[in-house]
Amino acid sequence: MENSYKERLRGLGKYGLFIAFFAICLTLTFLAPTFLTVQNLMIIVTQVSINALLAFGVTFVIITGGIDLSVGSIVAVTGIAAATFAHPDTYPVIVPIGMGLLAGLAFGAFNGFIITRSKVPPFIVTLGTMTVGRGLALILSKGRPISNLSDSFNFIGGGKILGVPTLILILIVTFIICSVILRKTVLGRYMYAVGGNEQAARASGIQLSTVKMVVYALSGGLAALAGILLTSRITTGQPNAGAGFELDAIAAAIIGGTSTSGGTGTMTGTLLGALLIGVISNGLDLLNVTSYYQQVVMGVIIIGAVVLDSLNQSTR
Amino acid sequence: MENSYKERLRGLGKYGLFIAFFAICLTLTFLAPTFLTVQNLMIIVTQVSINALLAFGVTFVIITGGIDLSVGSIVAVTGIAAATFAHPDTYPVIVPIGMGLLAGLAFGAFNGFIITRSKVPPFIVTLGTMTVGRGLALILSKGRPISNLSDSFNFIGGGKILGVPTLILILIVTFIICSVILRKTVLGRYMYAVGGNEQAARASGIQLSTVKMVVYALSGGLAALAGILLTSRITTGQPNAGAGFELDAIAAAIIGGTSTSGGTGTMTGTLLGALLIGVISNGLDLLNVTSYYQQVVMGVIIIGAVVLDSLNQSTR
Amino acid sequence: NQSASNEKSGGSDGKKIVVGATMLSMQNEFIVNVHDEMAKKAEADGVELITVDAERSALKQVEQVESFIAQHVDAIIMNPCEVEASSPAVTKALAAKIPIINVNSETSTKPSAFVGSDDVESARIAMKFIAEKLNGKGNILMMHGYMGQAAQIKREQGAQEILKQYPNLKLLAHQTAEWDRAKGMSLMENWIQSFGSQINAVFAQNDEMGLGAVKALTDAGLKDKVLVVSIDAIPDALQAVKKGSLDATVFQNAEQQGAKAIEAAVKLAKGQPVEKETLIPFQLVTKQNLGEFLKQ
Amino acid sequence: MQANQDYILQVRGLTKTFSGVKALDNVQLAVRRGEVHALMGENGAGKSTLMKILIGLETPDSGEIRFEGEDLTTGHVRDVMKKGISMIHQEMLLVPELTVAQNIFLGREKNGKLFSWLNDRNLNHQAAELLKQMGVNIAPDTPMKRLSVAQMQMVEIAKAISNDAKVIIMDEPTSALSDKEVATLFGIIKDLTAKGVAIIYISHKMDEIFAISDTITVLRDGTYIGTKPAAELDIDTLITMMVGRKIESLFPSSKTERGNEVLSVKNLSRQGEFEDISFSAYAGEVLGIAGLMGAGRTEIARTIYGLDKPDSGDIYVQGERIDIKSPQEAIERGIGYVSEDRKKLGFIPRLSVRQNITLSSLRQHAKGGLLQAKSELAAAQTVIADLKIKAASPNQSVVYLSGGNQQKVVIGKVLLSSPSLVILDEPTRGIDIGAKAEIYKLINQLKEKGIAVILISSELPELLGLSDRILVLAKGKLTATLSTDEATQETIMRYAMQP
Ligand SMILES: Nc1ncnc2c1ncn2[C@@H]1O[C@H](COP(=O)(O)OP(=O)(O)OP(=O)(O)O)[C@@H](O)[C@H]1O
Ligand SMILES: Nc1ncnc2c1ncn2[C@@H]1O[C@H](COP(=O)(O)OP(=O)(O)OP(=O)(O)O)[C@@H](O)[C@H]1O
Ligand SMILES: [Mg+2]
Ligand SMILES: [Mg+2]
Repeated sequence: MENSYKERLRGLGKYGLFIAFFAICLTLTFLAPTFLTVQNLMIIVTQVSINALLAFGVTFVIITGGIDLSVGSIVAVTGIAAATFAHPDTYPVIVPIGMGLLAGLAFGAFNGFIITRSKVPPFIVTLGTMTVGRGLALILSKGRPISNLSDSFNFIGGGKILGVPTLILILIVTFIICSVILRKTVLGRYMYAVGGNEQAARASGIQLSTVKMVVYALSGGLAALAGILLTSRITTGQPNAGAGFELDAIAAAIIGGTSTSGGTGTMTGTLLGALLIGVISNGLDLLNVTSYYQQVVMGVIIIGAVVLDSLNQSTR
Repeated sequence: MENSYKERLRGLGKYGLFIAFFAICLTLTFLAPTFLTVQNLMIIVTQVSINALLAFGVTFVIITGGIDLSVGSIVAVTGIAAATFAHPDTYPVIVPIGMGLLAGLAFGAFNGFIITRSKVPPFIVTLGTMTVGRGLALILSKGRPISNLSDSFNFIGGGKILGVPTLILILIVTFIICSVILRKTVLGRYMYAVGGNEQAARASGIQLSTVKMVVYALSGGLAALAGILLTSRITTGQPNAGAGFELDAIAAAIIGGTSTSGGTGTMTGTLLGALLIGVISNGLDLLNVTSYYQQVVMGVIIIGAVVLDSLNQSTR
Repeated sequence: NQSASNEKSGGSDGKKIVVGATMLSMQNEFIVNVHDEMAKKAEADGVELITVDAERSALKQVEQVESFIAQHVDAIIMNPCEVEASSPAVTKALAAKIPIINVNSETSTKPSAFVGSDDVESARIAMKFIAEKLNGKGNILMMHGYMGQAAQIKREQGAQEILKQYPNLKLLAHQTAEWDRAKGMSLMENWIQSFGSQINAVFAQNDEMGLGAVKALTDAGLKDKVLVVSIDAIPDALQAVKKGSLDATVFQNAEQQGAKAIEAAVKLAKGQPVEKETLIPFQLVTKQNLGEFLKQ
Repeated sequence: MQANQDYILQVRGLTKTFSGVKALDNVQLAVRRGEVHALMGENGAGKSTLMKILIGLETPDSGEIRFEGEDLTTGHVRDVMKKGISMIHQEMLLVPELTVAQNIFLGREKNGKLFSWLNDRNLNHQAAELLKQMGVNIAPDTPMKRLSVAQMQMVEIAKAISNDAKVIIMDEPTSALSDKEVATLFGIIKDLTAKGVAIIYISHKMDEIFAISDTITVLRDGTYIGTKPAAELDIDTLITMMVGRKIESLFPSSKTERGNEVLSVKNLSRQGEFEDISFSAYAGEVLGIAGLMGAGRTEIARTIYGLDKPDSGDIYVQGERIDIKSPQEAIERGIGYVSEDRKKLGFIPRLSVRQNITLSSLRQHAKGGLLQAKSELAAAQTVIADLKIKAASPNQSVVYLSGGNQQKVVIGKVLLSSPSLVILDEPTRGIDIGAKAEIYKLINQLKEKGIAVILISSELPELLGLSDRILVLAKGKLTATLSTDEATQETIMRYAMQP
């Protein structure tokens, strides 16, 4: 079916971004001999995975027309929650994972609750809970990292299965689940509807508050997953983990074509956005660009890639 | 005139927020004996002023339906630009001020240029220039603070005139100017129109690109003013000054009733938003709340204040 | 408000002394340790300690000192964010005739008293260790803290001083990991890709980044071949030194810094004389002398 | 209230207040099975509000709703729709990012259970079937945002009738349709009523009302005026019930001398929209443009006004060849445009009536960039008085005005920019009969003032009643230029349907 093929391509996101992405990769391959090695590519994906997980959650939220600034703090809270129960010879590894995920879901659901019950804009609600969350993480950890975690816990985010880092496997599975939710379930459809035209969604009998609650809880849950994996990867629960992650996650989503006004966006786009950021960052390190210039180059390339993407769209 | 009186009240912003603000002030007056002293109130306003200046600029931008994440970096760039020319016995004080403002206006105009010429969302453009700006500040300063500034320069943000800190005076003047721009000029009206319905504004003969360019340049200029004052106040140009300021500024605007979807907002609301944040932060210090709990309380009060405000609006 | 200030100001006439403290960042483990020692000592001496967190912002710090002045505290302890930018706070406190003590690091304006150590020295110690271990020859990588911050600038300065003395030590690359363990780990992973077996040593400007580097090197199976040294001697770092994964860290004495700062504040509040400068030396921590630090 | 078995839906004592303003005051309504029940009233009479309460989108302050004997007073949209009421919304509540099929079945996929699988192929299939039955040619997987207003309206209709409802509320379903689709809709309505479905029909087009309704209920300013069988009413009585006074003649004749050429368009083309269009508009003349939906009339207007760029061709204003790159330039050249989509291109919802009216001429009320409040207010008040705009105050927000009054605000804005040419694109869409008469009067006044008027309309009586010349478009091509004597509904339709 010609149409569904076209649609799938459109679903895949944006030619322009793909082109920009591959252009950057190609350039790096020429400039840095180690760029295009299996090992380096695995490292990039590993490094990208935490941001990508956050960005998936944020994509759900932005598609419904909301925003979630609290994800960075959720990373910290859930990391601390998990680390607290992850000391060797205390609980089985499922307990810290469960506690972390629970904390994240609860945090996200709380965001959703306030947003749906009051008329306060999501920006303010999640900015508030971002601050609250950071404070909670510091209180729970007394401002100190929680280390000495069990090997089984450290394996989740730091291990390898058949030579592939667990982070990559988890990223792939989560990506597929999130894609499916968005594209193949009623819930996903309703996210687009709520973000595309809230009044129309309401008039069609969609329960706005339920959809929003679920979406913020999902974002919290994914941030918790990211928090657990980060904690496991660096083998410490840190109260200041995830600071500033929210901006990176939102950036990945928007670079990937999710519109801040809601109603559009795909997981593939978001993944691509996250990979773009990761590739640039890795490439700049490989090319040994000095820190000051790294920031300039990073900013320029990101704007450039999105400009290219938008040019491409307008000529289509 | 009954009508214009009502309008003025509406212009003044939001009863609910006023009530919340005064409730908090009243509580603090009872809890902390030093809260309601002329000296402390002056300190609060002084402390609020930098954020308020940024928030004024951001308010312009958000009213037109945009966003500006680069203001924090502009603070750094312009601070460095000013400090470079502010050593004693080199240039008259007007030179560093002029250079700083020029740098800020240029930076903002560049934001506006990219945003109007490409279809890239302002979030990405200003996130990109935020990174670029930070890099520039580091490059220009070689990563080191620039100190040894002239007394006349240090007076701008650190002096007092008739016992009143210069920052307060500058804040008041800027507030009045920004209010007038927004409420009493053609430009201000166009900002509301562009943010309220961009297509209709265009069809009404408004040049979207001009309005946007001006708005981002204004935001850059105000950030430059903030950067110069900050530099003068701490008597040093710092490459990492202003990090994270963008979120505080946006928060002040949104707490003050500016809608992220554009088309609404007042300078009075924004000022009140900035003052609210400042009062809470000062009050928590006076009450000796430990820093971890401060964050929690801060988040809760801000959400609470805005919830109260929104309840108030819905019953009206 | 005259009465309010009278109530509080009389340290000598038996009323409780109030000390305001503004700390660089309460999210930094070492600073938290210094602060805890201050709190312990304050408790023991019957001093009321008001602590605020400057969150690494010099502007905020200046504002916090202004607030302390408005509250008429008896003495101020400042853990400066920046050499220059935190200086106005000192000037303001002195102008308000409130003694101000800098703890841990300096400002360009001289305070009433200084208790702490010189960050440049810590990096010299760390780099010197590397140079000696490598016999003055090899390839080094350096991880910076957040660019432009005082600690980053000074630690870089100390490291560069030593590097100049050893012409055969080559700085392969240096890059910021923003004091963060995860970022340090990612940076190290990328470096391993470009430099691989060329790397002989890594100097990280704090333990967090150092531990990140250790993790990345261990995962890549390179730890045995690469020396990693960092600064601060946080508990995790000491554990790593014990395990042998971190080769050395530099110990800064939080207990002494905290306690001595309170001591100075109390004396100054009472109008008694104090030492203008109390320098607390850094110590290199390796597997050999680990014992004394693990106890502390 | 006794449940009367004849009535499927009964409403009594319904009152609704919006921020102190009574939109509905003790209103009643009783709808029989299988009838077409027209709800009439001026703009702002409260028709849509009443319907939104029925469907569960607004909660009434007091009153009672009974549906098949059951209490539905505080029903939720979802439950109400399940019980068997559906609604075509006046504002066309559709999600632009979703496809046609996805919009049609939105909220009803798998009974709205969030965690169930979608089957878009199935949805597309069902939608295709439905659209074919309706005689509408739209691919079900087209994204909504690619559709023209008329096509969207057909989708909105499809959405409402796909619900197997017992009562279908149609709130101005034909406002964006041309005669052909209106006929299609009427066919659908006949089939539905034959099956016993009741239709509540709201429209400002009198001929439609008399063509299909069985019963007519009239509201005025939020109060109930009366219910009568359609057969017992004639147009004048109905208008008197609605407006409270008589309207003399809708199309007062107005003869003026045709002045000089204001606009001339030569060989204008835009890929896929229109081709090789040439015509002139003269001062003191109303030039009508007729055509079916999708004929490209709006696109020509947009191009002249600088909203779109032509691919080729020339535009002359007052004899001078010019390149209009933006609406701003068009306004400077004396061209005004009232869009067919007032929500999208007409007004700024959050600004007040005054601020909207003066938006295009704001610089005239400013000195050195500073607004002169008095001069601005005076200008706005003049327009409000001249156009008889019903607003609580000039400072009232436009969103709360009725559609007709919003339209007048947009026209007022264009007139204040003192144009020598005004393009009116469907200027009476969704506007009540009283307001229509006023707008017609206004058009004649413009003409008498020596302004050139281009009138694009799908209502042929309107075109015939007002125009001095009529252009007919078919599929983007100019097929005829008719004088008043030549133009009849039949000739126009003949040229409009030309291949
Ligand atoms: N959400 C709202 N807030 C305030 N006032 C409202 C709101 N919705 C409607 N109104 C007011 O209620 C009144 C009735 O409006 P309604 O939309 O029901 O009129 P209508 O009869 O459908 O008019 P039209 O024929 O123009 O569609 C109007 O005065 C309108 O301004
Ligand atoms: N956004 C769009 N994308 C693609 N095609 C469009 C779009 N808008 C309109 N069209 C198509 O352009 C053609 C003309 O549009 P339109 O229906 O507005 O013409 P019109 O003559 O003004 O008719 P009317 O005003 O009666 O609806 C139609 O075929 C329509 O489907
Ligand atoms: Mg209506
Ligand atoms: Mg049209």
